[in-house]
Amino acid sequence: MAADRLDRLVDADAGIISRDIFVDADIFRIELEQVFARAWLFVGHASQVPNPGDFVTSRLGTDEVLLTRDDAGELHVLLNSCRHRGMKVCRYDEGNTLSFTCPYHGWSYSTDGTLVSVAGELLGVPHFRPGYGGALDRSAWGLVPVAQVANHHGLVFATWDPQAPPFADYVGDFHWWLDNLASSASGEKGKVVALRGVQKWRIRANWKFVAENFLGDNYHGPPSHESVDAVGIGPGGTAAATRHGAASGQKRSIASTSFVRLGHGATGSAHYFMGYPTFEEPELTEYFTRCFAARRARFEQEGRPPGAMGPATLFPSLSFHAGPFPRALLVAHPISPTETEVWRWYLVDADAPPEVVDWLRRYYLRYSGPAGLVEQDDMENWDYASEASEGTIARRLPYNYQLGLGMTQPSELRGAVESEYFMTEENA
Amino acid sequence: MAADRLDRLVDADAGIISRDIFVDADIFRIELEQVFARAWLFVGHASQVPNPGDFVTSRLGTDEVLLTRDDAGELHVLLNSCRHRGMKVCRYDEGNTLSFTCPYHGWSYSTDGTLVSVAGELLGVPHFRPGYGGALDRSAWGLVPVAQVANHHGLVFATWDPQAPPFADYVGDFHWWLDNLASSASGEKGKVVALRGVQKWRIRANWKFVAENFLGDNYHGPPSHESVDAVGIGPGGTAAATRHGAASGQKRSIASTSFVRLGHGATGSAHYFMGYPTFEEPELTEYFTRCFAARRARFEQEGRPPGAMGPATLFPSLSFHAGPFPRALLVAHPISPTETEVWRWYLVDADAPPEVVDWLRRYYLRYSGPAGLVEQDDMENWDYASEASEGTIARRLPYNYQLGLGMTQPSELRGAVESEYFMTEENA
Amino acid sequence: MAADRLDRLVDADAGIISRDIFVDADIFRIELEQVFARAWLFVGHASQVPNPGDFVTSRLGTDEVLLTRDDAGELHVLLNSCRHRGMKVCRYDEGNTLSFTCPYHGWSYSTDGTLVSVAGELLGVPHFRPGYGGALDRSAWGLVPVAQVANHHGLVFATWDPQAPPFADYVGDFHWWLDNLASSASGEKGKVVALRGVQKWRIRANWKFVAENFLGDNYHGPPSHESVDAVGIGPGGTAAATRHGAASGQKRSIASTSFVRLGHGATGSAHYFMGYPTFEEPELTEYFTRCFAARRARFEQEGRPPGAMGPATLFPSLSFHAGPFPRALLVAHPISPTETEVWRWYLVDADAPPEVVDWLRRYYLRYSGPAGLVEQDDMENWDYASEASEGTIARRLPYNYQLGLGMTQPSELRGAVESEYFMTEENA
Amino acid sequence: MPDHAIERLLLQQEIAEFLHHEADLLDDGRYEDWLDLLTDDVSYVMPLRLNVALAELPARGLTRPGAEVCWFDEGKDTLRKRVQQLATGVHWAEEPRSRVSHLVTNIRLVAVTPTEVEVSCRFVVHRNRVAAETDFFVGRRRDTLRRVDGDGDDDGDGGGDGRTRWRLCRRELLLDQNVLTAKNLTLLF
Amino acid sequence: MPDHAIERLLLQQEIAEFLHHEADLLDDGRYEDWLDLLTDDVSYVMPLRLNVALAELPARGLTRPGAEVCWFDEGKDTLRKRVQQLATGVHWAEEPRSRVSHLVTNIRLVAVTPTEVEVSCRFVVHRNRVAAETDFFVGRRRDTLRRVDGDGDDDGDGGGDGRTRWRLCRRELLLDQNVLTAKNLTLLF
Amino acid sequence: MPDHAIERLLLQQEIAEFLHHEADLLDDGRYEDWLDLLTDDVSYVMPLRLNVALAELPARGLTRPGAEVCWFDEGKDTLRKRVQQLATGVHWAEEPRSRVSHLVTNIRLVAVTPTEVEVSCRFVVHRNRVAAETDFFVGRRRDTLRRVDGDGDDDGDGGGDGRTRWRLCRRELLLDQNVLTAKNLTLLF
Ligand code: FES
Ligand code: FES
Ligand code: FES
Ligand SMILES: [Fe+3]
Ligand SMILES: [Fe+3]
Ligand SMILES: [Fe+3]
Repeated sequence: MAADRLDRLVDADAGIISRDIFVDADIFRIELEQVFARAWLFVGHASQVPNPGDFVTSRLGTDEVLLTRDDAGELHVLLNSCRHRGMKVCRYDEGNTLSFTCPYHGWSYSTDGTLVSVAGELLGVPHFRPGYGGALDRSAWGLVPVAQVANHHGLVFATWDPQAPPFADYVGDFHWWLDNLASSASGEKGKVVALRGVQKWRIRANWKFVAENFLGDNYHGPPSHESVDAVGIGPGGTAAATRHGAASGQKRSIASTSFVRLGHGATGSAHYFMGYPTFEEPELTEYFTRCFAARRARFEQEGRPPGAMGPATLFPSLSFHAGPFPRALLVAHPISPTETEVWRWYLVDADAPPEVVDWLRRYYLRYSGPAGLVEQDDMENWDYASEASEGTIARRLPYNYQLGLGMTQPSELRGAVESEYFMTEENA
Repeated sequence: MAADRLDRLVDADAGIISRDIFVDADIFRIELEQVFARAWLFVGHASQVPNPGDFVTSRLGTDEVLLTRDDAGELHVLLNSCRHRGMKVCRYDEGNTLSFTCPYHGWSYSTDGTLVSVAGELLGVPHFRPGYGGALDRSAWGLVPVAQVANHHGLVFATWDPQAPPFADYVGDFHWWLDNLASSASGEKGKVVALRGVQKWRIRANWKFVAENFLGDNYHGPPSHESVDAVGIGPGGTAAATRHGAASGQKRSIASTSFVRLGHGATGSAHYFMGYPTFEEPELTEYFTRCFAARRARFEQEGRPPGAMGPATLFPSLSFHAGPFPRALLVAHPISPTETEVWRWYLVDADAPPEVVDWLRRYYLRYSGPAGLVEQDDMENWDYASEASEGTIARRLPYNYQLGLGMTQPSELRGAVESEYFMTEENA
Repeated sequence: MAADRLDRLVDADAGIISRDIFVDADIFRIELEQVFARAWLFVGHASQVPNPGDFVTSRLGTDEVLLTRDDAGELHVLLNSCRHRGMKVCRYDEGNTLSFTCPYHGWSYSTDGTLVSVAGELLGVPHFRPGYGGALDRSAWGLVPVAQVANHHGLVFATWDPQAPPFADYVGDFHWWLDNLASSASGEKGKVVALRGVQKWRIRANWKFVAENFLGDNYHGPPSHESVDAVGIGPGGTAAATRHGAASGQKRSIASTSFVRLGHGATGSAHYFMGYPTFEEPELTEYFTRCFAARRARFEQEGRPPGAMGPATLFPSLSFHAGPFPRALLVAHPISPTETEVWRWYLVDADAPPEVVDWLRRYYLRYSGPAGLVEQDDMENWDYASEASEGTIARRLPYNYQLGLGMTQPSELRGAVESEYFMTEENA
Repeated sequence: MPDHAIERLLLQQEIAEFLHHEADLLDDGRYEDWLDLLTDDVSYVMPLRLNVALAELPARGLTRPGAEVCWFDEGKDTLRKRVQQLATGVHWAEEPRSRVSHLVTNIRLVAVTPTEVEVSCRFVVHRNRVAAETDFFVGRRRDTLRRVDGDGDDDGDGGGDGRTRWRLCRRELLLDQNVLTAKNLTLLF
Repeated sequence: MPDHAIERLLLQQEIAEFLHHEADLLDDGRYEDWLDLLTDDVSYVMPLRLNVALAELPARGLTRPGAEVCWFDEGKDTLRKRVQQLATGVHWAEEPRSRVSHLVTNIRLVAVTPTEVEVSCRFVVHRNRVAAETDFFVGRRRDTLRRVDGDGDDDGDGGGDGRTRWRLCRRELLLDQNVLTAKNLTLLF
Repeated sequence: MPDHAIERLLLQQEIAEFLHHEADLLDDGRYEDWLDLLTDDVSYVMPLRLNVALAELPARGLTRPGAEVCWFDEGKDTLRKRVQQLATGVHWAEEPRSRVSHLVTNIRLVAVTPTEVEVSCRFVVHRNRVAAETDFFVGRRRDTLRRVDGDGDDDGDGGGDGRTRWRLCRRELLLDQNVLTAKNLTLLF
């Protein structure tokens, strides 16, 4: 694809973007090579593999990987494909093991990915001596690890690109959002755990509809979610604002924050703060009152801005609510230009009492995921926007990104702008 | 695709055509751009939207459109895709509305497609003033209308191409067939209505098999329809001829008429006339006797040729029987080289008595559509001819179009030739 | 695709092969044109069409064909696509007929493929005289025959390429394996018949996984088939070796034989011999004792090597066990890079007593095919190795073909090398 | 034992046997015998199902048999034509014959009068054709069976499958599909 | 006649009618009426199904309702929210309304106490939406029905469909899918 | 009350419970218990289904068990091998174990003798495996159940599911598919 074609796809000044970015197969392939094979992607939460030998399977773009914890307690992210003939070495969602033995020809790998080669270890390479004359360089044929791994207070990220910038540079000041995602309600970093079970499902939409939705599209809320706002699913039970547990009556001064060069973005700002609701159950209100008091103190002490609660998207495909109402992650794995596999994790305070965990879990499940009263209507829009953009005539038309155009103001955060309405386009 | 490759696909002198035209993905994409994005295509029947605010959804090639009647009674054909982010604005098959409100971010369009912009109208663009600073040029961001619309006595056509010739030029003398399609049994133009309900179904065939079938392929009749001819589904109940209600014993002198340059074509000629059958129910025979007498008088008076009854195809994808036995339309919407979505409309005299309407409706349904005793066997052939042409070796072979080759004679109609056997190839 | 890219796909010296060969759509299309449209492919067994007029449908790569026996008893292999508009002329799996009449427009072909043209024959070309002016060259428009047919003692092969080398040259010394496949237990060539019924099923794997599996991949046996080895499905009921009926305790000196230039290959050698097992039923042991004694005598007399029992693959897609434990064929028809349609035939001695046939039949069915306790685990590996090689990162990695690298020794067979471990790569 | 409950149970079972027997006839290709299960005035309809606004769904969600376009809207005459066509051996859309399974579930008596029984059920009709061509037809069905003479047990096996006691006089089929994804409806439902 | 066998049979039939009636309500879009079939303390769960080693399957093959992530794990309150949302006419994921068929098969009473009946069954829920969008949801279900007051026959037709005698107090749904291939679960199962 | 009708009804129910119980065992992975439901001389066949001309369909539409190639044609020995293989934990085609639902519908007694009952039904077997790999197997089934000793109620719950009264001695499965679109038949049907 000629560079000039790519140039023609986005006209940032006019605020229009070609629909091809959302439906074209060639552009999709370029995204896989240039974005997903190079970016920092979310793998999973460290609490999913608490013990040595624990593993879960995950996905980085179109590739399946294993997130393992080796005997020394170290985390590894390994391509789940045998080096011999490519077999998917592990076909379990989770487990605990001493090694991964390929069902095809029996090559065995340690939980750190190395091809087992020391006598006394499990199995190794069958016929290593007679068949390979002992000449197979086993150190070169282990399960392929990612190039870099970063554990951000329990949130595990990885990239295939050895040249990728360090995770901290990649994230920049967007880290305030990730910090909150990784923090308990009382603001303690790393003090959250993932509930067991990752929801995985397929939608018929381009992955960027998902990313964009969390990246600052607060514009879709009232029309898309009119039905759930009418019904109410928060503790108060009626008002729209209670979807997220915000104290009612509060007004956002900044509607979205965009890290233009890095590609990240969020609804709201680092300062926009949403409090906790009043629950029917007094023990819940009490718990969060305690937590939020501690949070305020901690944030002041640590110099953390009070907001940065999202919803937000870390470029390219991790979208999340930084919590606690809700605190949930979503990764949009590209399958084809108009198919995406969505994975959802749900986080709770590591030390919350059972009734708090249970209330949050139920709230998360009625909010998000395929059965979520809120998210269902998003997916309907993403899917039919994708489909209706595929027609011969339809794909010739640009999308309109003029909302908030020219209304941004520099943020105090490095590389970011703020706007009441701006929405960053994807850097495809 | 190089022009010389396209040239090599058709050898009209030798009467052979490459199978690639029917199975190749590149050629299919060229057809979408060069044929379907430029031709006059059938949208629907004006009687489907009798009242202001009425709308039905339709399709033009691969694009979905809305056929609407605005408050002033004017017809509009609009791309069913929001200008903001492409959402399918309307997901109903039919209805009556004041405006179309997009479920994604709430942009609202009038039934004439304009983005609602006057205070007091329905909804409009949410946050128009604060979010767009009032600067969004709403007149430029309405639902995209087709470039031209033509209402041919109730048959509504449209083209995306502003440079397309006027509908009358596009149709040429083929209009005799369309006139009949649009006329009642007694020959009165515009005096037909579409029965409510459009049959829509998917077949696994290239769209041109459908077009060609009606374009003059009277050759397939006896072998393909041997079973229904054995059974009989006309009022007489047995003979093949009664499928179409022709008076028995009559002989066609001209088997087909081809508008070589325009691409239209028909079985039979403008003069070949099929009468009405004798029914078991005397009131039906009486009705059609009356109608056909009026028809003869009217046709003589208006200088219309007595035939032009079809089956026929208006280039590229509208096929029809001009009636009344049957009077039905079919549009073959291309989905992929070997997938087509077929839509069928059924027309009856606007003022026919209920028993006539009912007899015709039942006759149409047992004749055509997925449950039609006749059409079922056509589709079987289209599908397996498509499939059997996909093989690596099979697609290297040409199809044989030598039937009637060199036997054509000029027609009295402009741009047409007649033949007992000739079949025009598609101008792909 | 540039030649240099193809070169880069295989590095035989280093023993690595690009995964693209197994998942790339462009390479797959080249294989269809360069391999399947030119190679000798297995069509069926002559015993499937014992009588004049008998036919079965079969497949050569992506094309469907008819294997017929004409009135003179001659075999024909014909493309199953009408020359007129491509319709699949025959949609039965098997039958006996005087001619094939196309259901679309009625063209009729004799069982030798010629378009029926002599008065008095069945149907012919409808309207031949009035429609074609008698000018259609019927001898040029028969069903397309393959370029060459070879009947190797009942095994019928065909190629579309008139320039393809004669079958004997194509096979070379690999014929010992085919000879055994075509021979009864007592070694008599042509004295086997195919059981009625061809198993046909779809797997989600590249076709080369199937070919390679039989081509000498004895490496996969113990890990892949651990479960069936634990259970035992031979007459002895437990040991792994009894899967194939080999006498226990025997040791293979040569593990595989590769015809490097021709592309064929086998597990074991022309000399490695597997005997018959001891059955619970004395009459079976007796039958095979008698057969194997006769076999030994015959082989000595005819100068045939005692082994060549397989499993083996004739390039590109015929894989088989040469028998008798089991004697079964498999053809891997390519559908897409990661889809294959597998067909299985099962052969038994033409004159075996019913109880022998029945035992073998039951043994074959519990061994092979989609319900085969052995083959099920192979297919699982082929499928998930294909899938796990499709990822953006995964497909950048090569497969490892270093097993037995540099350990080959020339064989006494022309063009072959032997190895205890070598596996030939596909010549894609 | 409450007698009326047992009678109801026997009726339920008799109706279920009738419907299962009918499905067996269809899947065996015994179409002539199937025709015999229908009354001469049978009404056999499958309307189109339309996407309309929620408020309009009751009034406009289905096309109206007797007046509008349907997939099927016919009586015994046309059904007999279908059966005759299937028997010719040259009805290409069914030659070679498709392999079909009619699954009938959720059989529920919704109205019982002295002469007729109205029954609700769900169906899956599965078709495989030629090689790998496969279609599912799924939906709801409302049948009316009319009581006729006969003892309901014509094979002397102690059971009664209602073959001689009941005839189908009305069948309404609601396919879930809006755009039919199968190429045809050669099937008898 | 063994009375207890007949009683059991009547119970089986009553439960089947309850479940079929329930499916009819759902497919008719009568969601408010459906809610009335549930007890106030109803537990409605659909856990995730995980791929784990054979030996771990009994202990770890399902996520645990009450503690881990599920597709559904809720009570009447949230179910009522769903029904209310469906009634708004602006719940876009179901506007226009999907066409759905609930098939219930293999109904088997697995435990009967004086107050409750536990029932095993299989389900196919088929959905068509807008044009050709189609989903199948297939799996197993375990229901517990609680006996309540009422005579089980509220329409005077001589049958009893248990509408007034039974309420659903627990439903566990085991979908066969690991990765859900449908875009959402807007359905009531 | 006609006693023979009630007896027939009880028999129908007993057979249905047997078949549903069997399906529960299979979907629970209790294969050893499933084997116990089969007689030692059980015949378990699934022939191929061929496309042949209409006139030849009765004679040549199926391959012949006992003589020709089938998908399955086996007895208890081979079925036991399958069960043993499934229990190894290293039968990769079923490790991790697929998630399977057996739906049995249209249960109809077609012949009743003092010792055996022949039953016709339809089946849908649905499988999901690993992530999104999904297969449907649909077709017809003809079972013969043999009466053995036992009282048919081995759990004291007042019902009788025939576990101790019946054994399956013959099963013929007619899959609708010609070309099998699933990669394997690791399932017990
Ligand atoms: S593919 Fe893993 S050992 Fe061969
Ligand atoms: S897509 Fe229609 S308003 Fe945004
Ligand atoms: S396609 Fe065979 S006769 Fe026309
Ligand atoms: Fe949203
Ligand atoms: Fe036709
Ligand atoms: Fe193997």
